[in-house]
Amino acid sequence: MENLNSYLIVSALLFAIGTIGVLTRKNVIVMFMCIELMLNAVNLTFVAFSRHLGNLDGQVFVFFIMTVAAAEAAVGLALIIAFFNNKESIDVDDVNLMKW
Amino acid sequence: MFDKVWLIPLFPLIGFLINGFFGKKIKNEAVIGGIGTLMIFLSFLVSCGILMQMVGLPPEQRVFEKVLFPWIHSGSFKADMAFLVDPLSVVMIMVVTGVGSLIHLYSIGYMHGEEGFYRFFAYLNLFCMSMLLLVLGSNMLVMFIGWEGVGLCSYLLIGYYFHKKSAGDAAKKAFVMNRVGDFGFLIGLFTLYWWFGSNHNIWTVNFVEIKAASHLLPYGGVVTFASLCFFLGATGKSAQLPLFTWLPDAMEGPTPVSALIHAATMVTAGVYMIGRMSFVFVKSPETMMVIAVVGAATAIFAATIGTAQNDIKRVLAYSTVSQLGFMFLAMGVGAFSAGIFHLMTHAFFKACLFLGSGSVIHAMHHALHKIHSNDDAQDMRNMGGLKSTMPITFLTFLVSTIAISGIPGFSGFFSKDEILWMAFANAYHGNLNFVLWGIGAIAACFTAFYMFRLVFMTFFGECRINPKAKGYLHESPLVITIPLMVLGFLAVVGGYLGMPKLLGMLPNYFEHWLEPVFSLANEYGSKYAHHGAHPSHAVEWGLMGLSVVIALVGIAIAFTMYVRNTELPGRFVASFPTLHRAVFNKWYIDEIYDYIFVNPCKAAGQFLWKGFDVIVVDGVVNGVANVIMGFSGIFRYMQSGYIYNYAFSMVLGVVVMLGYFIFK
Amino acid sequence: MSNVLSLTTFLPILGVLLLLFIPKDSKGVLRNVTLAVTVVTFLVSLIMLAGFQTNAEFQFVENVPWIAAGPFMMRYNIGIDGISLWLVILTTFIMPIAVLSTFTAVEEKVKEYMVCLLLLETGMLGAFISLDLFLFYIFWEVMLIPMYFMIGIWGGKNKIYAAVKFFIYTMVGSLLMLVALIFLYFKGVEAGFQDFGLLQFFNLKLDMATQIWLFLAFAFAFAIKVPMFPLHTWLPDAHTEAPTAGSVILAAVLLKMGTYGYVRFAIPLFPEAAHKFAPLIATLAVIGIIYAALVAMVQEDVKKLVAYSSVAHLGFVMLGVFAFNTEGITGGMLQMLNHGISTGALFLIVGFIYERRHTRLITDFGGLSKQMPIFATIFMIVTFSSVGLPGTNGFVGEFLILIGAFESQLRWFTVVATSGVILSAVYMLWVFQRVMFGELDNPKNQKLLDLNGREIAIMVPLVVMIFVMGLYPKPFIDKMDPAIKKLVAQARIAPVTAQMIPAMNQMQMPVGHQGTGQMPEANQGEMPAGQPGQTPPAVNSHDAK
Amino acid sequence: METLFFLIVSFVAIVSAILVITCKNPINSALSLIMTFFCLATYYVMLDAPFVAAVQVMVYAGAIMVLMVFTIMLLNIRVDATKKHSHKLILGSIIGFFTLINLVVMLVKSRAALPTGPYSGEMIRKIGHTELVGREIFINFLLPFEVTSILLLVAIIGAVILAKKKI
Repeated sequence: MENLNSYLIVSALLFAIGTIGVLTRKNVIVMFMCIELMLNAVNLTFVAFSRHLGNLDGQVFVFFIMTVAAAEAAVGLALIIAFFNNKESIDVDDVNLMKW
Repeated sequence: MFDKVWLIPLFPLIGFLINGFFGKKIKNEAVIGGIGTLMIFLSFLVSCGILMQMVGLPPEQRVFEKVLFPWIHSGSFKADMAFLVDPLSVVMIMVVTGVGSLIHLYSIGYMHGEEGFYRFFAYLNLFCMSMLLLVLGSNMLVMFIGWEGVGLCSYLLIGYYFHKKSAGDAAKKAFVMNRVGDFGFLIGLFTLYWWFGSNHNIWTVNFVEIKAASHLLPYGGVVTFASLCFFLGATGKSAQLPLFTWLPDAMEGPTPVSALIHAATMVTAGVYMIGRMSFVFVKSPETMMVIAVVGAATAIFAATIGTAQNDIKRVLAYSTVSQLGFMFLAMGVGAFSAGIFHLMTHAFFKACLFLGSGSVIHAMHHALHKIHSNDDAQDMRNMGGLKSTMPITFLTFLVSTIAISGIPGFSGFFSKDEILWMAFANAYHGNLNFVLWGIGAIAACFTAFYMFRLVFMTFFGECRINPKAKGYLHESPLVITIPLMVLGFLAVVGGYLGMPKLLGMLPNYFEHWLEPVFSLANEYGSKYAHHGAHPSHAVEWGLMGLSVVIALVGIAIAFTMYVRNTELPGRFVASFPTLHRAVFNKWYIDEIYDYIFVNPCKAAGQFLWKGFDVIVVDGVVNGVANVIMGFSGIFRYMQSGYIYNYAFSMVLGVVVMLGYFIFK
Repeated sequence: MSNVLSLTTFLPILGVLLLLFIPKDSKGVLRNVTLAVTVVTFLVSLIMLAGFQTNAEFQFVENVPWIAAGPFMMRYNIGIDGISLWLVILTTFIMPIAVLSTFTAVEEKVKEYMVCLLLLETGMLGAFISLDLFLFYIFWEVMLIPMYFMIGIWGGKNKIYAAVKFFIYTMVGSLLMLVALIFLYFKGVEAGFQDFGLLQFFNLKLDMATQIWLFLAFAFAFAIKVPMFPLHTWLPDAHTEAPTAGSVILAAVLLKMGTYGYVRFAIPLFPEAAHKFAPLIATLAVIGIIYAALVAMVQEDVKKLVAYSSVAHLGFVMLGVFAFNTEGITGGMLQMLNHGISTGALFLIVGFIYERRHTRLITDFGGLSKQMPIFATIFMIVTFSSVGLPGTNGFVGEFLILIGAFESQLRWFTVVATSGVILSAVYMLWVFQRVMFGELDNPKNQKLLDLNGREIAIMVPLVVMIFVMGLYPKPFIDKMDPAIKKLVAQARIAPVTAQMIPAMNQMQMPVGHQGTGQMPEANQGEMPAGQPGQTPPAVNSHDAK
Repeated sequence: METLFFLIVSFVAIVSAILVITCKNPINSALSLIMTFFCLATYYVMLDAPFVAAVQVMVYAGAIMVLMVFTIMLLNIRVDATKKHSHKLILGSIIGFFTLINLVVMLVKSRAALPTGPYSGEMIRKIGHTELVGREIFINFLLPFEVTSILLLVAIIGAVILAKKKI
């Protein structure tokens, strides 16, 4: 059984990759996916700790994170579609109305 | 009758209110004029009553104070609306109400046909009220009400023809100059009040109380400062040397105004004030010296300008300034009663002269108006030969001119000669009295010269008026000539009231009458006046004779130049062009004042406003605003609207914080 | 009867509620209702005046706990004494006149304008009567908002700039005051006080250093409001842009807030600091007088000229207040009332000709006195009241200020200030002459019609007050005298060591001197030629205690 | 043997994660993301959490990624536009790198607490993971469970309103 640290290192790696993906990619959907990736990295840490600590709270929490991720995905994609309808592109640079 | 004294200023006030509010509706000139004249005449009657009652009393009981109501009481400062009746103020109210009534009567005729008739009489009554308040005031504050009140009325009356810009300017100039004098008056008042209060715990502005405490005043020191300030106030009001330029311009107003205000009453306020506070002035030898010197200087200075003027009223204006110089000279040498006596006689003959000139101008204006020519009705050059057409005016004018020139037998001689003699005899200022007497004598000579020059140019020789208008010249109506005759009579008789003791025919009632008022001052004065040998009678006779000769010389010069061969003045002017031009332009005093005071004030105002206010203060305020705007400009880029910027800064924030906590 | 004060203050608010029910476009009803409300407020304040006993205590006091927020305890503590009585009466007296003057001036958004006016009245009254420092601060701010709107919405050309400038100027000052207020509160808590009550702070002894800082904070806030010399540039802009009624109230009452602040808060709370800064403030006041007079002389816009003239007048008031003796402060208080009346009247007059000609430039006028004689007489009377001619109200206040200041150690300041009297005559008469005298050449001027009934009704009470206060100021002075004597006692720092002067002379002592026994600081008078007379050891206020 | 298998799975997970962010075509990145999800599922199994693994596969791989792919297809996005924000790339990666360092250091330095919970590895295998998790959810975490259901409801309504042109 691998000890806890190796799982944590893997989740850290995944999380970092997810962050880089969010910051560098221009395509909104890919950014979306990277966010999903980051969430999963966190799930991994949760499960790893719950296994290590021996209580299941971590895993219950994983379920909640999943529901949130699902909700977020739904709303996010709806947004992307709505945005696409009036902007004809999903390039993140075109989303520049969010200012005073 | 004494406690009825408050009626005197009340009547003109009622006249002012009636004419002021209902004048426009009454419209009938006779009624308006009647009300105005009646009111001042009632005051005259009350004054006569008071005079009669006072004559009956022994000298020491001749002081009566009537308090009407408490005016300003705050902390230790007490000022009531109170009147003081004593020989000096009785003389003044007699002069003011007497001459005032005659002038009111005269104005009914003179102002006939003017559209602002009711306004004129309202202001004239208001003026009389203010002058009476000034004269009757028992404390410096009530006197100050009258002081500024007459300034206001002279502003209103000079600016009577308000559609004329020159009249407006003259009125403003008069008021501002008076205001400069009031500034001095106020500072003097404060100094006296403060000094008495802080040193002797006597917090008072009341004349009687100050007189009682005047022995505490030191010689010189604070009294010099206070009396000099008061003297500044007097020069402002009585048009003495530094502040006299407003009087000649004040001739813009109608002639009765010039007669009443700028000859008989208002301008004498300064002399009266020095008389009223003689016990303060006399306590400082330096101020007495200044008063005497300024008086003499003004006398000679104004006399020189008077010789070169062509406007009949301007000549009389300068003559007034010069005669006031004489009065101040008398006050300066401690001859207070002589000064007041000259004030009274001057009021008579100068009022008569002004009214006479008024009737001439009235006739000239009437004639020129008929032929619609716009020659100047006041310019002597197109007058002449009016002797035959206006006999009464001519006669009264001649009598007053003789009086003012100081020919024996007429009032001017007694009062002016008394002043010259006192200037010589009262050794207040050491050997300065020779100089003072000399200047006085020369000024008297000039006076005789320009007065007779005026008479010869207007009444003698051939008539230089526009030929077509000659037919319309005729004597002024009775309502104008009656006051002339009365004043002419007074000009002659007035002098016998104060016959100098030397001539001995009549006792010097006037000096005796004012003796109690000035006794304290003379007593203080005698302390420091070094007692040189009191000049003998022979010297007095000699000087009197000399002054008569000087007057006759003046008249002779005028006669030769303006009657015998009339081109002499032309040649004289040709030979001294610059001198003539300087004298004609009033030694450029007005231009100098503009250059020293008026323009710098305007420039300072402009500079302060545009420079300081707009650039400095607003600059600072707007500057701060712009700096803040600048900063906000920079921060604006933080909110670019691109999502990744926000994400980027969020993650950056997290990383930095984590890093801080981990590596701390 | 006891809560007549609250009634007077909050009656306008009831008026506002009433106005809300009136439809927007029935302008006539709106105006008359507002007029009725302000007149009723004035009557109620007259009842209060009648019930006012002439003594030094605060009367009609209402003290009710109000807010208890954390460490702070605020009470609704109001009351008036001699000093604030007349300012309240002035406010309620001016308001109906101001409302009457807007009948034709403001046409659009009349309802909001009337609401602003009534709110303004409550703010002002509240500030004058509040004895709780925090309550005073709240009313001080409440006052700003309606005024800001009146300038900002119904103003002239660059009204926004003027409104914002006015608001920021006063706001900056009042923030400083708030800081000082809270600091003072905590100083009070140390000494065992529980709330912001003003009276207890009077006998709170503070050391010199804190006094200086607190005094500076308060003084700065009030100096902006007065306005004192360097901080006055908001006034001309605010006045030129404000509508007539707005600038009348701004001149008549809002400016008095500053001087009232000094008299009520700055001087009694921090006497030593007040004495220390007296020469500085006197210098600023005198500069203000001369500076404003000179600048007023060259103005082209009549309203700006009148604005600068009120800067000069208030310079006089400050000089009087900082003389720390009865005459000076009485003169200052009187001059506040006079300035309210005469400058209020001047602004109304400017408003009349502005309504007729829609221009304020002096050059556009000329020779009006033939065309509008009644207007000419009223304008002349008000000009002479503003110049301070004896017999009018201006003179009484000015004279007392000058004589009070001359007695105190501000002697040389007074001499310079008195020259302000000349300058004020110059610029007022110059504008009077350029507007009224001269040829009636401008065709537009020839068609101007004289004042109608309403306008005369506006001016008559003011002209009457000018003469009443000028000729018989005794009732005004008597009502405020005890309060001022108490203030002078508070403001006197070191007990007067000089023994009373025994030099009684034989002349009967003018009655009343011994009685009051009030001995103003007999200070070393450095007259030009020295002073041989025996003077008591001078209480020199400059050497720090 | 165990660690070898772990290493292989980790390697595959990392590579597919990198692929997600590097390949041009969104479809490819979607597929590589699904691959990552599968690796994670195997992790969960290795950590004795088979139920979580199952749910992970169903929810993420099944539902969310399908939705993603569906959106990509719907909006038929071609290959990424060529305009590259070079500065974004460098900056992004630097920040990412720092995040990594932070996390790793933090995780390594922090001493994990001692096992306290009652559920040891073999107990889960004995009773069955799903039953245990189910008991856990419906006993201690009932309220959060209900709240998440509301959350989902809101998300559904939101998505419908946002996406439809006119309601």
